Amino acid sequence: GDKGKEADDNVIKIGVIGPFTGPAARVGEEFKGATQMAFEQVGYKVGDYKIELKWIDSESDAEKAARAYEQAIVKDKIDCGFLDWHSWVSVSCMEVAAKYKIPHFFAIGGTEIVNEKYESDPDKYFYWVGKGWPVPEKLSIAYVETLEEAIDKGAWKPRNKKVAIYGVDNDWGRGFATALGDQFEDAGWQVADKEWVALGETEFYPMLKKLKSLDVSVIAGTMSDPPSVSSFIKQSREIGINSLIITDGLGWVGEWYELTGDASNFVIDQIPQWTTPEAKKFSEDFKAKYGFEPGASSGGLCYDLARYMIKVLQTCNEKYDAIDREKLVKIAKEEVMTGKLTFDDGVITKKYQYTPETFPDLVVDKDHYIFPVIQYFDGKAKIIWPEEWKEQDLQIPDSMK
Amino acid sequence: MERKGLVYIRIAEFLKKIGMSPGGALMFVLLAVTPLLLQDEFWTRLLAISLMMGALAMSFDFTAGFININNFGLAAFWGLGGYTSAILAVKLGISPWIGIVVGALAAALLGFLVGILTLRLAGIFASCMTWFVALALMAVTTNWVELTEGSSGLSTPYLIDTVSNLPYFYLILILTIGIYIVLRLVTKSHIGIAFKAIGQDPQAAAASGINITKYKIFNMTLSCALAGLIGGFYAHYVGVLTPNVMHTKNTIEALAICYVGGRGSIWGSIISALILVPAMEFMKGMMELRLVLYGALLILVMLFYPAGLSGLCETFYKFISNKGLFGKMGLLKNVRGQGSSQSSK
Amino acid sequence: MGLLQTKNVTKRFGGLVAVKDVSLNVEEQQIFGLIGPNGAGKTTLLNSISGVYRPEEGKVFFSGQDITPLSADEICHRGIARTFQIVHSFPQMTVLENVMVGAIFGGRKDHENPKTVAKKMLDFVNFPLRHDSLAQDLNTIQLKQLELARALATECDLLLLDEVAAGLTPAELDELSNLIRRIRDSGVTIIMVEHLMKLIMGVCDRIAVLSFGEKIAEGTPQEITENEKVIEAYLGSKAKH
Amino acid sequence: MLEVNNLETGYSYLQVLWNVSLKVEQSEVVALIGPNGAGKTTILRSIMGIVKPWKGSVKFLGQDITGRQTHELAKMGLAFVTEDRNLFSGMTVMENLLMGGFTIRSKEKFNKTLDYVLSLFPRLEERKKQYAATMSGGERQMLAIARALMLSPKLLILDEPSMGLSPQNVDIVFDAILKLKSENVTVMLVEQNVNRTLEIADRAYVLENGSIAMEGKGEDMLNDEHIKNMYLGVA
Amino acid sequence: MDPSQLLDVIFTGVLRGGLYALMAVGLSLVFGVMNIPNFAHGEFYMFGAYLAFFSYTVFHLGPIASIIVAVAGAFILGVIVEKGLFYTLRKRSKKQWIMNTFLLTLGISIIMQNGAKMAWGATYRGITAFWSGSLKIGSMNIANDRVVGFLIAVLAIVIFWLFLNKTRIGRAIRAVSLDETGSQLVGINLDWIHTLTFGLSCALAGLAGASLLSITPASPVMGIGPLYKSWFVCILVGMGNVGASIWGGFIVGLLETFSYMQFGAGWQDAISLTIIILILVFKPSGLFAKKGVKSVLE
Ligand SMILES: Nc1ncnc2c1ncn2[C@@H]1O[C@H](COP(=O)(O)OP(=O)(O)OP(=O)(O)O)[C@@H](O)[C@H]1O
Ligand SMILES: Nc1ncnc2c1ncn2[C@@H]1O[C@H](COP(=O)(O)OP(=O)(O)OP(=O)(O)O)[C@@H](O)[C@H]1O
Ligand SMILES: [Mg+2]
Ligand SMILES: [Mg+2]
Repeated sequence: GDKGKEADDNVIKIGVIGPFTGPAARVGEEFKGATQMAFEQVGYKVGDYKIELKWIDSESDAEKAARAYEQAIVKDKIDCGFLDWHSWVSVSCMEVAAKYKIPHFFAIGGTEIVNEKYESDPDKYFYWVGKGWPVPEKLSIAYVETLEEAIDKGAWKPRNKKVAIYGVDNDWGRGFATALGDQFEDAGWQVADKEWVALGETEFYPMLKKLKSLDVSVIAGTMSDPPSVSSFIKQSREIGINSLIITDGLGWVGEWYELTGDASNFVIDQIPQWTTPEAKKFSEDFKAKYGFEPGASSGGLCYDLARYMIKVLQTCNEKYDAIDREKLVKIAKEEVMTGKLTFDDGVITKKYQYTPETFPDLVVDKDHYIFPVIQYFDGKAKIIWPEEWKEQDLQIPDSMK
Repeated sequence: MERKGLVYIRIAEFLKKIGMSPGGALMFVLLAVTPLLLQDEFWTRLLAISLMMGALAMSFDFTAGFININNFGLAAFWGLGGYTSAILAVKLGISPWIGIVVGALAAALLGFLVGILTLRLAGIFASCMTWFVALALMAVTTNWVELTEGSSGLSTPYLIDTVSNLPYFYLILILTIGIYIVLRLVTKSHIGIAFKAIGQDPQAAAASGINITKYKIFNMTLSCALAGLIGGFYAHYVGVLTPNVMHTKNTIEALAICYVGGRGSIWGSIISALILVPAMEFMKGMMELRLVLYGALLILVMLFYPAGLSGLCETFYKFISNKGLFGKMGLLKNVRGQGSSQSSK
Repeated sequence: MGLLQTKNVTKRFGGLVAVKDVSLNVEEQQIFGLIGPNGAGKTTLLNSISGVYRPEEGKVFFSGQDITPLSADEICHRGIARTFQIVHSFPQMTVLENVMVGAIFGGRKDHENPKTVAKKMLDFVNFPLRHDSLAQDLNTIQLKQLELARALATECDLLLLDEVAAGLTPAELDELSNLIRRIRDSGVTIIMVEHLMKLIMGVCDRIAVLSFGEKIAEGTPQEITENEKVIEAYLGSKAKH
Repeated sequence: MLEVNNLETGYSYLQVLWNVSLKVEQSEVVALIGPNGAGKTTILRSIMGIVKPWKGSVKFLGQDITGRQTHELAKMGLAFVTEDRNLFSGMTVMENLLMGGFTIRSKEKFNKTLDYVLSLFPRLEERKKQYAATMSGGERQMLAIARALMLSPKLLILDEPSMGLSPQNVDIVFDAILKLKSENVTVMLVEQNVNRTLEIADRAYVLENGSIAMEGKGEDMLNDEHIKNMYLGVA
Repeated sequence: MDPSQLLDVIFTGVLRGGLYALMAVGLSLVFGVMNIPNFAHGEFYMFGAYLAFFSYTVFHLGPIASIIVAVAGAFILGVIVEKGLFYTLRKRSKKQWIMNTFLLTLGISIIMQNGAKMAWGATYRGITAFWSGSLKIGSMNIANDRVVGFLIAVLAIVIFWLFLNKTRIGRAIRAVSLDETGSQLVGINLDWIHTLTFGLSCALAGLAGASLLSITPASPVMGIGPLYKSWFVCILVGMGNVGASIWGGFIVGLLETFSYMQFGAGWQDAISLTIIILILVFKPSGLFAKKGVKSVLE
């Protein structure tokens, strides 16, 4: 039905899905802050249209999210959807979007299961317009490249080519770490061990002792929650781990350095950085406004995607002189998916672009969507890859030389 | 007039036979037409989910309110039913309709085992045993990635190929009514008396000739089977399953619904689900405050009216009937009177 | 051979031998008294007969069949009912329902309507209150009556009574002895544990005396009162009966 | 010493006691008899503050103690042995006695009381280390009385102390009460063993249906026709 | 598993067990004395962590002072909760007490978790270390905080054990756990003991949260894990048995560490739970339960 248009004609309602309460509420808070900051910049206005944001609380639960989404569509009569977190939320909300033919832009639920669902019926699930986060393996390749480059250049002579993989035990951690392991293997490394860690685990002595005894050169993986990640880093130092440590996502949360202290020195991460002046400004503004530091890949990425969203609205307004649900679907089809409408003003990465080949994923490469690989020293991140952003070479701790 | 009265009595008698009071039947009829009147997908979905939670709370009540074991692991049986059905559909291509039944059987089997495990345990120990089994099951579901896709989630086929919520609503409505009737019939029969006797004093129950083992295991098995059945519905309604469905917080939701509804009544669970689930939905805008209020509600119920909604209704009914209000409506009193004395057992 | 026989029953709790090598033979339609000092093992013996405990050694025969390995509910089905020293009831059920439990689950399959049986039994024990009062509102004596009615409702052949008389006034005791005789006259064999000599001596056909788990004497009331061992171990020199 | 005036009380909506007044004087043994459910225990409970009186007052040593909390009364010297014994079943005999002396702060006094109590009940001395839970009914009753005596009470209230005891143990209990009497301990006693109770009681009250039906000297009562019929049974 | 590894496992298990024991002691105590299965125990742990965090970072108190503030704060909150809720319920009705109070604690837990989220946000509040540096023990370096945390736990447990066993009030607490009327009759103020007990239990939880702040930063949901673990312990050894829950803490700690090492981190819950379930099957009222004897301490 065409109920969406009975309301005020000059108001565009955007439903923003996020885990505003529940275990991932922290991410939800960043979503909220960053989205608001983006829309404040345009005064909640695109052309003659006023923008209204509707917060859709997923509570990190597939069913509750779908129900909330349905409510936003039926009751609040949103014109389009935006964002989300957790792949399972994506999967259940995709169905709702398809059912009501509501375009939903740039959801962050990134893992394979979302792609699978999309590919099972691209026409039906097209309304899930593009993922804001590509499948993990597309991103993680950068780590292997970084290390291989360093080895090639002689910056590092590893004592062996053994790697241990670890990951937080959820869709993200498993997807990412498995992909990373495969990439290491493809590059000729031996994966000596794989460890899955419960969300919120803070006790790593046994695991780290095991890794230490395996004598690997690299320990690589991801953990998404700050208590785990900070404990992991601290304890690996206490144990005296003599390997390079890759901890994807250490910098995801603003306060990481307060939690880990100098134990995080030499840790490698791949994360959007507050590199550019605009990025730094955003981070500072955010902190001033909401009282806590945003993480680059939740708050920061969300900020970029929100501005991309605004650009979509603006383009729609320019092209059709009107914004509504159907026109947004058209724009999605004609402009976003084709790669015509890109966003290259981001604070996190260079260029957000989709092509029919990559869709629903973004184009991931050095010129588009890529996060720099960095190494931490005294709470500061130094970019060590890619070449053109590089601030310094990969550093190896004395004990490993 | 006479004829009408007779018909009414006939209907009431039939309803009584299947364990329902006229009021209850009326309520279900009203529920059935509500979505048709509202014509609103959101409401339909909300009602479907409320019914589902109500049904889950009923199967919780079946153990908690009768044999006095609070099945803290209920969500895991719910999830087990869902996962079994989903895995059968995804890996073997078996129709979800069959899968749901198999899921219920799987949950029944585990329920049977847990029933055996809890045999020698009482009170909080039995509850914890079910809880531990549930946590272990959840851990296995999370870690057996080859089978369950672990926490990435398992994408499940839909039960009915439709975009509308209406068929699902009617399906869960039928399931709920079915579960309600089964549970009421069982608990009103001699078996129900055996359950209550076991729950209140196992030693005296055994001395009176009740085979505790048989009844306890039967209770757990049936309750878990029903939870598994509802789990199957859930899995093919939502379209994705993660091990999170087995999380204790889902048990707690069912438990809270059951307690607010009043233990040992079965019907209290449905009523309270139909109030609590929508209420929580509409308070969503209040963010955390909503959950704070939820907690406060639990506390208030426990402090001031631990018998819950059904207890409240019963007190109210007793009050009214003592005042003789129903006396003037002779017929009504007769039928209702029987219904209520049944439900107080 | 009597209705119930225990053969060398021994029950231990850890190091403590609560019942030691006790053999009894209870004839049909007998009122059999079991007395002994506190802690002598009377309750434990009743528990071993009724299936609450399984004796470590020895066997229990009922109507000639070995019932030692049976569980409490199976023993109840065979026709042994009991009351508890510390009363057990179903507090959230009504009086009638309490007794009905016995009638439904304890009785033979072809009994009459459980409700009728229950009502009959409540009247039989002269239960004083309304049948729809909740068990949790009863006092100890009423609970004991309730328990007795529930036990009788199972249509048992053998009834085990554990200190049903405790706390009764003499007048009430007379009533109780009449009741016990009436039960016996209805065809039920009774084993009763009691400390009140007046009652025991008055109604019992035969009495066994336990002390520290062992049977020290058995005989008619007359023989028991005169037994030196019993006087020493139990009755006390001041006993005046 | 203890004075109960016009006491009325009950449980939730059920009134059990109507206008009950009674008195216990220093060094007296006062018995309270009556049929089951008459409300004897309820009187004791209201004296001890376990049940709150609805009406009327309770005075102890001249102080109004109506509605005071139980533990305060214990400190004032009122010891109560309940029908249910209320022992600390997970503690040993010794620990139970130790808890009985909870209000005694002086070690010396405590030891003296303990010796006295153990001399009264030598059986407990033998069983010092046994858990209360594993003791038989008679042993538990002894322990309960002993624990109450550890308070060095000014008034000892006993609720059916001989219930469930073997004749020998009943003798022990009544001997103990006699001994207490000879040592001028004030005792208030509820018993079903009317005969023996009236033999040792200085005065007795008869409670019927929640009100006092009779009052008098112990010996007088023994010869009363009503009492004979109702409570002594046909001899 | 080679000997040195075994030693590590034992070491880690013991360190971990200290925390579990500390939490379980409080949980067990409240159940033993007041018959309350406290589902909000983890929230007092969380509360302690927040208090320590604010004392340390905002008010710049020293580590010990911060921990003391946390313990005192958790104690006071516990007292308020007891007086406000459990006391009220007890005066109203004691029917179905265990299950009703369970739901009550559930409500408290939901309120505290979400209240903390409202008050302090979902941000993690942690510190790098109270006492930086680490201690070398054998082949292992163990962070000072961990060692001190463990020592605090052991010390607290020992002091608490002595308190329960050797002091008058401690014995009164035990007596109340066994028979309420009986304790009143010997002159124990029941209400006072109940409030004290609940307060102490909360204080122990607060102590755990505070002393481990550098390992687990404060956040609204941080209490769930420790809550579950302390439940495992209590059920394993027998609910309400304070003395045994100390051993239970170490048993569960070791069990987990062992299955962690043998089967990988993900399986530790499944394995250790299975073992606990098996133990319960053979010892239904817990490892250390004595038949027919309910005891807070043995
Ligand atoms: N479950 C048990 N565990 C350990 N000991 C027990 C148990 N049950 C009974 N006992 C012990 O066994 C002995 C016999 O107890 P029993 O209850 O049979 O005595 P009784 O003759 O019935 O005494 P009373 O007349 O006081 O009721 C006592 O010493 C008692 O402490
Ligand atoms: N906790 C209670 N709740 C409700 N009613 C009670 C309670 N305790 C006792 N009653 C009722 O109060 C009345 C008086 O009981 P009470 O126990 O005082 O009698 P008693 O004279 O001590 O009898 P007995 O000789 O059996 O001990 C009884 O009718 C009883 O049913
Ligand atoms: Mg006995
Ligand atoms: Mg009494």
